[in-house]
Amino acid sequence: MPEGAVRSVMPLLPILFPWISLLAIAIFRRRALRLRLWLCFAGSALSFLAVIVLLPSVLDGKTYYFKLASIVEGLEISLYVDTLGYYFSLVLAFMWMLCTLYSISYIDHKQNRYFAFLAMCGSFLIGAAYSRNMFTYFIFYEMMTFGSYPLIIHEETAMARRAGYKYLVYAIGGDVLLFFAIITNYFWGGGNVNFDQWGLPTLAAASKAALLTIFSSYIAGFGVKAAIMPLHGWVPDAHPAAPSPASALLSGVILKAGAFGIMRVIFNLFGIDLMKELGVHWVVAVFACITIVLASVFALTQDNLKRRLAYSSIGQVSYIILGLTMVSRDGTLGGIMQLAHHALMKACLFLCAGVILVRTGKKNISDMKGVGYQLPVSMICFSVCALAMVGTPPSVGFITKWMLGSGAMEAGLPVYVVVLLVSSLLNAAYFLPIIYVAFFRWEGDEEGHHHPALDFNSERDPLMMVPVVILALLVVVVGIWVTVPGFPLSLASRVADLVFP
Amino acid sequence: MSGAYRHFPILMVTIPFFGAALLPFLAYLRRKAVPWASAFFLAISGGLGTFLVGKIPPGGHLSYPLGGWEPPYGIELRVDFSGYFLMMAVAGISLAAVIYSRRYIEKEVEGGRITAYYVLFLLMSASMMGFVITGDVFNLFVMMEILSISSYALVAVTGNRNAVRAAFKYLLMGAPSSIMVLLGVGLLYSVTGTLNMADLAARVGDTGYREVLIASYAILVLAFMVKAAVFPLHLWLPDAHSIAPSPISAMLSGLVVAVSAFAVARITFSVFTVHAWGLVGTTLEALAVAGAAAVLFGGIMAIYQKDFKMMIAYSTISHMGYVVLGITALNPEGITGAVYHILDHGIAKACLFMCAGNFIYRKGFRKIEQLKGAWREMPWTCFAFSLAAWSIIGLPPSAGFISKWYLVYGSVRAGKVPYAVVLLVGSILAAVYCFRVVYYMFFQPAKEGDWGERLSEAPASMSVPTWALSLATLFFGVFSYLFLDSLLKAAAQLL
Amino acid sequence: MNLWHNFHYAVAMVLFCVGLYAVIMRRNIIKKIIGINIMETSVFLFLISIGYRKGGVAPVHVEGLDPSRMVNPLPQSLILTGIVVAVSITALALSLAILLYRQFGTLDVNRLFREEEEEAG
Amino acid sequence: MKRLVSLLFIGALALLLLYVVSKMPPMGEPTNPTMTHVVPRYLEKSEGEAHARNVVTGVIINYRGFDTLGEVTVIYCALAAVLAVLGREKRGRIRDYVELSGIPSSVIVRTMVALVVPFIVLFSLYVILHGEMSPGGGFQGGAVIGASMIIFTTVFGLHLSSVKVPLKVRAALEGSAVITFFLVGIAGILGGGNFLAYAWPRVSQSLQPALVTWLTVLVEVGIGLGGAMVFVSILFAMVREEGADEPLA
Repeated sequence: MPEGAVRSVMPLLPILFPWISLLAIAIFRRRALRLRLWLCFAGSALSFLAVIVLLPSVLDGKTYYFKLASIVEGLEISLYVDTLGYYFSLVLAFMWMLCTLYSISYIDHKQNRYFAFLAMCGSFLIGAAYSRNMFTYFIFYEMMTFGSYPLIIHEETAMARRAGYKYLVYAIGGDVLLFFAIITNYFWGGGNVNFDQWGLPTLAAASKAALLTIFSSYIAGFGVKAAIMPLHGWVPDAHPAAPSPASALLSGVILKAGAFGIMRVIFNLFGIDLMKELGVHWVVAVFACITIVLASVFALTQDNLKRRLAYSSIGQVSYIILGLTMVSRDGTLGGIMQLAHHALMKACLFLCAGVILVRTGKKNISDMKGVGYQLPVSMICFSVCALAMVGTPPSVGFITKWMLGSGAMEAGLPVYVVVLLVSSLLNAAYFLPIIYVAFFRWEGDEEGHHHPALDFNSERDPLMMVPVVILALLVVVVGIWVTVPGFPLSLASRVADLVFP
Repeated sequence: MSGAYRHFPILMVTIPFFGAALLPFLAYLRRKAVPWASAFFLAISGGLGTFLVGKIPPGGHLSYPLGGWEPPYGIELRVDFSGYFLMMAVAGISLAAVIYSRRYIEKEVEGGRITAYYVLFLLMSASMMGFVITGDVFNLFVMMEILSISSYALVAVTGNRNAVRAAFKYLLMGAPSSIMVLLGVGLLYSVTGTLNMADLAARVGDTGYREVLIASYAILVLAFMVKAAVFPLHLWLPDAHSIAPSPISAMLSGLVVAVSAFAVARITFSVFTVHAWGLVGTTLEALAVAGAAAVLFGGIMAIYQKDFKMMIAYSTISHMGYVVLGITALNPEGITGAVYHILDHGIAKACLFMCAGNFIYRKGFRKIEQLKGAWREMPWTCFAFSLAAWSIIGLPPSAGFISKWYLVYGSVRAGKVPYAVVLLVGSILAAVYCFRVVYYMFFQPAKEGDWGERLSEAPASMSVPTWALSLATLFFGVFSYLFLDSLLKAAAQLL
Repeated sequence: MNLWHNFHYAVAMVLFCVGLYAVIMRRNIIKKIIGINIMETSVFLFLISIGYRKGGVAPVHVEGLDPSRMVNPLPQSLILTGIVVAVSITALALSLAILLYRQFGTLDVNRLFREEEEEAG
Repeated sequence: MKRLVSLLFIGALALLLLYVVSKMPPMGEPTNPTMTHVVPRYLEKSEGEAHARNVVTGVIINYRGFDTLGEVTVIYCALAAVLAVLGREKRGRIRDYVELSGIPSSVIVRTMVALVVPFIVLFSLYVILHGEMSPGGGFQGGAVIGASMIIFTTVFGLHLSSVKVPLKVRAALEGSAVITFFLVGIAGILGGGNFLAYAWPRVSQSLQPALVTWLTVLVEVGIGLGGAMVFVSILFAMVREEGADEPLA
């Protein structure tokens, strides 16, 4: 049992609540569609509630612990709520709730399969967030990985199948690497892969070659999920193929599961000091930089909106990795905050893309002339988030970039600031045209027609609009009142204080 | 009666023998009762086994001298935890398979042979139980012969020409290997003067005849490699396992080859103990290489199969490689992984073959292509298949994950990282061939006329065992902690 | 030289290889079965020779016989079991051969397997 | 090519085995491990412990009784295997192949066989019952009965022999070896000892020799009967094959 932790079933509740959805699906099967779907939402909402009630005590520095099973000495399946895990679970439970709500009206066929797997993935992800050790994390992570396959190929088009195939290939490869990493870590770490401490003391005794093997396997294994180039191949295919709420989750949360794993590796298993001593963090950082720049360049060339967003996600997730490998307090803080901030922005963007797709049937940016007049609310939300992505204050995007930049200076590496600036420029270069096309072009504009009137009729569906608006508001609100307890900064700075005492 | 549980292991072995002997007469009186009676005898056997829970001292064993003759003079049963564990696995899987058999066999096997089928089935299960717990090398041979003869015949029981040919091929490779076991036992006996495993272990170390010991070990390992279908000697397996009736495929693939692999562990750890490893090192190295080759070969071949059961059969070759690699890691983790893998592979493989049997029973489909869109008609079978495939790949939280963890960990601990990599590549291959089928079943539209919309699951007596096994893969994954500690202790005891 | 002294064993081993040769190389199924039997017999011979004792007598207690002069009874009892096993395998193998002959009209392994290939192709 | 490789392989194997043989303990020496370790007890005490004058019988039935239980199971298994492959005759169908078996033979042969067979059976009973004190025993006797049936069937045909040993009898007795052995084993447990204990601890010391002797005889008879029936059934299954009475797939 980790030191100072309270034994409690609280961590188990958010993992169990989503299973209400499965129960509902199993009971009703073909009847009461609406009720069934609302019960699914209730499951995810309860899960979020169960997470949020822990907030005050987590802010007080309490930790919770719950043992599910102990396989052998030192290898147990157990849950452990520390600040970092709680932070991730808070983000993902919230996202999950909103996306489930959105899905109710978005998904129009095979609801049972979709919602069952959606709920299962949510449950597994919270389990992963609350894992006490790498072994448990891997179990939940892997179940989540394969559980999200049906979400990706939900449309069952040829493109979706291809994307699903690619996803599986990458996922299996990554998981095998990860498995290898955990086993070698378990062996050289003296039978311990727990997250209780900030750096395994036993690991320091291992040989450098062993440490390098472990570290690189971990990074490569999680790197597949976190889409570090050149392991990003599945992302640009999976996002456009999946239904929009699923893309939002993929980008907002599932990609983060990889980044979160890397956090656990760097903070809890290796520890900042050992990683510094190993001296390979800069290699990872270089990969992250390359990813940040290249992904933005690729994004420029995409005409498919969701594909462009997917490339954008690849770049943005690498911000997290970059922040972690800067080895400075502010950089780490920025990386951790990016996890939540990017989730808010990108989920909103994808949900907007979903609204566009459903209401106008348009996928490509070049077709979206005047879409801002057809769907004003969504496009305004979209614009807010897009500007936030670019890094315009006051928004969450700005906070992240500021922190990362300050971290780079703190680490004495201004070159990272340059990378961030270049990336911001590129972000602007691929996001602003979308806004431009949506609001400043319309059918017949070249012939001198006046722009069409704003049309609110298409946006009557509250199930879809409420999540979009909430997310867009949060992007601004969190960006302004940064220090409110419970917002990312409060939790992230606690983690950063622990990592850099 | 306190202490009566001492007798249970031998009763578990002999009650099905007894039952098998009663069956022909029962069949003469009332043929319909035969399947039920067989299930009854196996159930008694398994039921007795459950009384032994907690009775085996951790890290120790129950010794049962038959006829009361103390070990080197009489035959001894040595029930350590891994033996008990496998015995229960045999009992459980056999029970599921025998219940499954009733409807399936009615369809595939012609009436006059059904009794013989059940007789052989009981003998096969019981001899496997005897095989894993016996403490005497000659008795090992006898049990292995009952096992082999019954499995040769069960492959051919349909009388179909391909089946007979496959059975003959099996016999042609199996019989010489049986003789080799006898030869190996003879060589061992000639330099030690004893047949009891514990006694042999004590005497092997300090007898002077090095060459004879090396030869006997090599011969025994080679012979058991044939029975366990380890890579270059696997030729009989794909035909035999894919052509046999499905419940028999389940038994053969899930248990028969696996207990033969376990025999290698028995010979290595209980007879040629740690002290004699100087003698057997080279053979073990060769065995490990063969195992690694088997993992890759079996996996790759499985990917290219068109026939559903053939694919599962090749997958067995791959998984026997896993077991061998676990044994040759020569540390408690590796052995634990191997034993646990025998269990979970047995359950999952039996389940896969039963799923295949369900398709054959309902539709006569054998090709993987024909499974496209199968879930519309047979959703439960498809789900069961997916769960079992989950375990075969080794994904958490199934039992396959636990054994894969220990196998890989054992290899890493033994400093044999390349073998760890091979094991992982093996699981990638498994993912490829399993996901293809799962993908066809769930995500592909059915070909015209293959599958309709109406639900047509296999009858309950076939679906229930299938489901029981597929859930068991989850059970042994989630509750693996109940067994692993004892298994690790038992394995440490062996070393 | 031990090999000369142990010529019983040596003969058994040679027989073993002869049997193996027949099993591997002979094309006729019946001859293969005979090969299996030769292998079995060679092992029996080997085991019985292990139990031999110079100047020994049958292990049956008779008035005035010193037990230490008897040959080793253990291999004999093992062989009894072995023989039964051998008979069983032979019986099964012959039954399979009968069935194969009835279904394929040949006992030639090559022809059996050629047909298999044709069926596959 | 394949031939050459196989020959080379077998030759190499033979040389290896011969090398191993040359390193084995010299044959027949009283100092060999086989002579000094376990066996002396069998030789010296079997009369007192196993109550069998024939040490081989003592070892088979008593010391290593479980092997023999396995052995009778193997032979029973062989029968089941043969029947699984070839199938058993159907009840009441036996008359259909009356004309199909039996080699045409002269009166002399028929008369001789008819005369000799009862004596062979009688001899087999002697072999079975006397196995306890002289070479012989259940299997040997059973095999002799089987042989007598082979002769009988060859000469008189399957129909007549299956009237002499009808299906009913065979179905009941085929398993008798396993059943007897199992029951004797259980009796050992009930008698307070382990499975297959012949000298039941619950019985007074003075009665034990007789008990062991009679149980040994019982087991031998069981093995003899069961073995004989198994041989006969295998024979019938194979002979019947000549005129298959049912179509096969």
